[in-house]
Amino acid sequence: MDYLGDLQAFLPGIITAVAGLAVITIEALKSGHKSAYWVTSFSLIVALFFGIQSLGTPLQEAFSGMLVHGGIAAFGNVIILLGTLFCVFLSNDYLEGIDHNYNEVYGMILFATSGMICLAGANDLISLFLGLETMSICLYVMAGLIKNEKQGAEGALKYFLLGAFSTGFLLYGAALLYGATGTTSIPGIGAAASSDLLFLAGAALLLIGFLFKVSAVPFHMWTPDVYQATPTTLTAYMATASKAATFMAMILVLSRALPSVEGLDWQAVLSVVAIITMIFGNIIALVQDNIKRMLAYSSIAHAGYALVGLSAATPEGYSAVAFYLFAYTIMNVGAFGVVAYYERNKGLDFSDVNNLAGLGFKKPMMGVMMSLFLFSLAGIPPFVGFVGKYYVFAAAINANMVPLAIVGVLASAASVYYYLRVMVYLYFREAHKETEMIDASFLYKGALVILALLTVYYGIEPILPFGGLMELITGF
Amino acid sequence: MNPAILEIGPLAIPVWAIVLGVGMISYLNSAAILVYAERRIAAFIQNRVGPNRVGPFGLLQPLADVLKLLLKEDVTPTHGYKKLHAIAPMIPVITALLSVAVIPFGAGLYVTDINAAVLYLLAVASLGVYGVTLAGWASNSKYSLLGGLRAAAQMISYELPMGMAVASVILMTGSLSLVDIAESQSMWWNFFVNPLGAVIFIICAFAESNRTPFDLVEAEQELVGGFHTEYSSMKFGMFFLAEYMHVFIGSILITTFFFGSYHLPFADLYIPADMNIWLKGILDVSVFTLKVCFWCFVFIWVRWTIPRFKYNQVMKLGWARLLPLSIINFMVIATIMYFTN
Amino acid sequence: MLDSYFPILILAGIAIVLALLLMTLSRILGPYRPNKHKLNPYESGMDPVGEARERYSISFYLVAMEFIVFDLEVVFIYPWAVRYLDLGLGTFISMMVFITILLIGLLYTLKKGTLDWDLKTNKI
Amino acid sequence: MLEIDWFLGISAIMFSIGIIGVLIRRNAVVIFMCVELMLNAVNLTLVSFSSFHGNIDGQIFVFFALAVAAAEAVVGLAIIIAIFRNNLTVDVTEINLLRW
Amino acid sequence: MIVYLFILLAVLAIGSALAMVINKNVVNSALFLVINMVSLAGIYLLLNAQFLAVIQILVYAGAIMVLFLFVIMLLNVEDEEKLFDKFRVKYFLAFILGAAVVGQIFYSIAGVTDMLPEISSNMAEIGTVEEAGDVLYTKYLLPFEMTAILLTAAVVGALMVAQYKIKKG
Repeated sequence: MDYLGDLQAFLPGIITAVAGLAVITIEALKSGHKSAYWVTSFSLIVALFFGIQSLGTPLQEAFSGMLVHGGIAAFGNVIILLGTLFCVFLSNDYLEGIDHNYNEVYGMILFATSGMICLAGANDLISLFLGLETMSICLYVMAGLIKNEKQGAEGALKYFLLGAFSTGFLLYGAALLYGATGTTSIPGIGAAASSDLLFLAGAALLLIGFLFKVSAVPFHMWTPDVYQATPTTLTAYMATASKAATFMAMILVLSRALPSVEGLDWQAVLSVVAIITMIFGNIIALVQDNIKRMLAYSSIAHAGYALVGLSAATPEGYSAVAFYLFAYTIMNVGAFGVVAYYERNKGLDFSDVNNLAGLGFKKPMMGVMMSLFLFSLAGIPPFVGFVGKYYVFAAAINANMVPLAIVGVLASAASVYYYLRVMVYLYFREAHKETEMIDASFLYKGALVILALLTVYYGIEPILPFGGLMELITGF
Repeated sequence: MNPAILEIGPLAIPVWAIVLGVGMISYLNSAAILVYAERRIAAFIQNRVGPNRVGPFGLLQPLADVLKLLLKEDVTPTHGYKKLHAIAPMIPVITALLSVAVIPFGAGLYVTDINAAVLYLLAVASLGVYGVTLAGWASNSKYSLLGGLRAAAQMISYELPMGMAVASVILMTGSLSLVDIAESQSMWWNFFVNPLGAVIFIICAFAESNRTPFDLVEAEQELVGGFHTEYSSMKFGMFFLAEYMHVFIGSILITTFFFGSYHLPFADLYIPADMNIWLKGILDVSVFTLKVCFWCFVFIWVRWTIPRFKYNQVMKLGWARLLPLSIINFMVIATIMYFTN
Repeated sequence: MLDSYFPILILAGIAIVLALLLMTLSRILGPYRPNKHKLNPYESGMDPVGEARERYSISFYLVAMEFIVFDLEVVFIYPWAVRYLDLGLGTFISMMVFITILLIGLLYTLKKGTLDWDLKTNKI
Repeated sequence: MLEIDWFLGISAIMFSIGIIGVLIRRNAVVIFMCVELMLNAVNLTLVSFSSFHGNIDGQIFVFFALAVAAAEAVVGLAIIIAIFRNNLTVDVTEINLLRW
Repeated sequence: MIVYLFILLAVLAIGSALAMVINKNVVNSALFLVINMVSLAGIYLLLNAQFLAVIQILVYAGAIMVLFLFVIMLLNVEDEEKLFDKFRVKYFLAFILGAAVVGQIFYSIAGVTDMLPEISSNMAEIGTVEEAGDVLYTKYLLPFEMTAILLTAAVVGALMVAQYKIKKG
């Protein structure tokens, strides 16, 4: 075995895992020591550096076929690490503000990231399963972080029970696929694919497991409660990095393990799920007063848009999904970051949209930032959200799935209402009570500004003359 | 299953059946003998006489004990779960008996040789935890429940260093079969090459049997009788039986893993390979029995000389000392073995 | 292969029968004259106070949790211990890494008061 | 002799019993035990396929599934303890969970 | 002989699974699950997976279920008074779903039984410790190390969730 090559292939994952262990050791020896946070940020930056460096290398196998690296998997790593890095920046201040700044949280984030990297590059059902579970278990813990209040533990229990339930389905699916083909390797399954019922049942159960993890509609019921119960910046982490990792794994599985065999029409299934998800997510989001629940339903809807790209099942569609995940990660982390800032202020419950009234002018920078991210989430040009949606719908149309694209565009248009509603409250309503607003720290603001810049930059990048990100992705 | 067949005249009896029968009888009798031995030795240590009324030298005392237990009233406390209360004492006896299957008593004298015998022993031992936990739960008494939980926590805590100590033996044998482990000690006993592992294993065997200095479960001053406070009659007798069977098994395992099983020290040097099979069998079994008797004696000796620990001391010893120590011992031996081969 | 497990089956059968036998013997031979005070749970001669099934320190849970982890470690170590001499340096190092990671977890839990039965944070 | 569909049949029935248990029981601990039952059923499927295909991958998969089940048990029961501390119950209908 | 053994174990497994689901008492449920796991270990033996059979007992019955029992006893979880007190849509849906899964899987299995091979003849060697050791640390190195991370994360996380944190400052 080529151990050095394997280490290099999984380098970002190894760096995060080792950093996680270091954080745990620091916490064990010196409880509450600040260095844990710096170790976390530094390791994530280093891992991101290596991740970016491996962009553009061809897709290769490592760890005797357990893992792929390079290609689209490398891009997945970059998205995950980017999302994680910004979440960590935002978390430090936010958790300090709500008195929950435990070092273990960083350890959990790092372990989860390591699991995500394993998941996003999984080339075997076993490594896929372990990566997914490492990620999920850390997320269950994060959901239960605020445990001295009822809500936190409830959210965690709900997330956990349903998550474990869906794990059963995913595992059963994997078992049946193994039974039908005699191998657990994803390309091996693709090569031995047949249209017998065992294979189809396995594929169906595996998809159910995946759809649960990305909170597509029939399997979404945990999302709003969990997102509401979790500390906001960690919600951002849950909503972006974990979804990105799961979608990346889905891309790898769908494109390589489930080729178009007769009788297995997962494209149709996925497009139906995508339609329901988009419609349902957007409609429920319209009536939400709690801004975190609103963002939760919006993230369900966004999973629907990404599923549109997946159901196109073309290389173009897969690259569109990858780009969409990138776009979604930066704008959603940003949006949650601003919400977290508002929420930290005591006096009023700022997760209620009514209480945001008039805050836009009071803290102009945060107001602008919030509007920018929400515009982007709504898919209004010239922000990155628009570009992402454009690619996804274009891929659907090119794959002769015009109705799907139309539903997507309509749903997206409907979503403008609830995003704008927040802005209306921010700018066009009178504040009913004067409250003191704290100042965000320099790092917090800096992270949000960088996210905003990225949102704008990648929104206009496709029309810039030099090579864009999308060309890079399609090159894989 | 041991393939060997013993032919006595017209009869052809498979060896495994004989070993099984003899092994089981000696397991069951061991308890009776140990009860008597314990009383006599305790009396000797404490400068008393001990039981000497029933039969010559009080030898029939265990029989009288059993008879007494059988004739006592069987009481289940109110609000206790009757069925669980009855099932609980059976579990430790059954699990104790199950371990007889994989132990070699002499060259070729074993019931069966399975591939994962060591893990089988650990698995069977880990099932024994249910007996004490359920006994505590079903009794509906504060002392019982706390005693049961304590006993269970203590048993699982000491299973780990035990497992790691055995792992360091497996490093040298390269097999999980007890027959192979016994056979590999014909020259060097494992105690000579791995003394730290042996010491850890012995301490864990003491703790697993829940006897002084580790008898926190029934620390009389705190918990009355521990998990069997509410037990009487033969139900209590079965816990009693299981305790002595655990002492016996502990001695057997110490002997098998670390003290050469049925081999004399450096047996290869002076035991001829072509020894008469009957002679060899008798030699093996008597060597084995002697070693086991010695370790049983040590168990009793320790019980009557060393005072009891505190509960948190016991747990700390298990988790913070023995477990890391056994793991480091394992790693060191693995490293030495790896780089000398 | 199944043959070698056959004696264990027999043994289990005998053990269960034996245990049941002892149980029934005492049922038959012993007297049975229950009364209210005899059936009360023991509490040093007093009438029992409160519920027996109280709630205790979660240290019991924490110990069992660490036990699971190291039980799995043992399970993963045994096949390695059987084969490691034939498998090369990479395998050797990877097992050492595995053990070290779990030891860090153990260090953490011990430092956080797993074994401290009276710790305030360990109350339910 | 034994045929594979017998084993798969048992496994499927156990899996369904697990599903039904998750859906009808109200005690969070029991619901979790039903999930463990489901995982067990899957393990049986994996082992029987492994046995019939004659390769060990399925058994190794069970190994890791065991480890995952252990980790899930550890975290899940910790969450149940936390929720019990807040609500003094583990009845999911009283915690307003699982609104289907 | 083997067939009778199989039937015995299968009945035991399914019966204990059912009993676990319909028993009101939580401790009894847990014990039925233990019985289920032990009988599954027996079925593994019939499939020649001897190493896994022992592991199943050691890890599931000997460790995981002990943890369950501990938690049940520590929390003193009460019985569910009414399990089937009145007809609920939920129960109906649950049975429909369960039956659907069974039916679907039976259907898929029935469709392929002819294509699947007989029990492999080299299986007796495959289920041993040595075979597992050969692949576990070479081919499956990455999942193996991930397991360590997973377990450590689980321990740290569980400790964090289970302990009552006293607020800082």
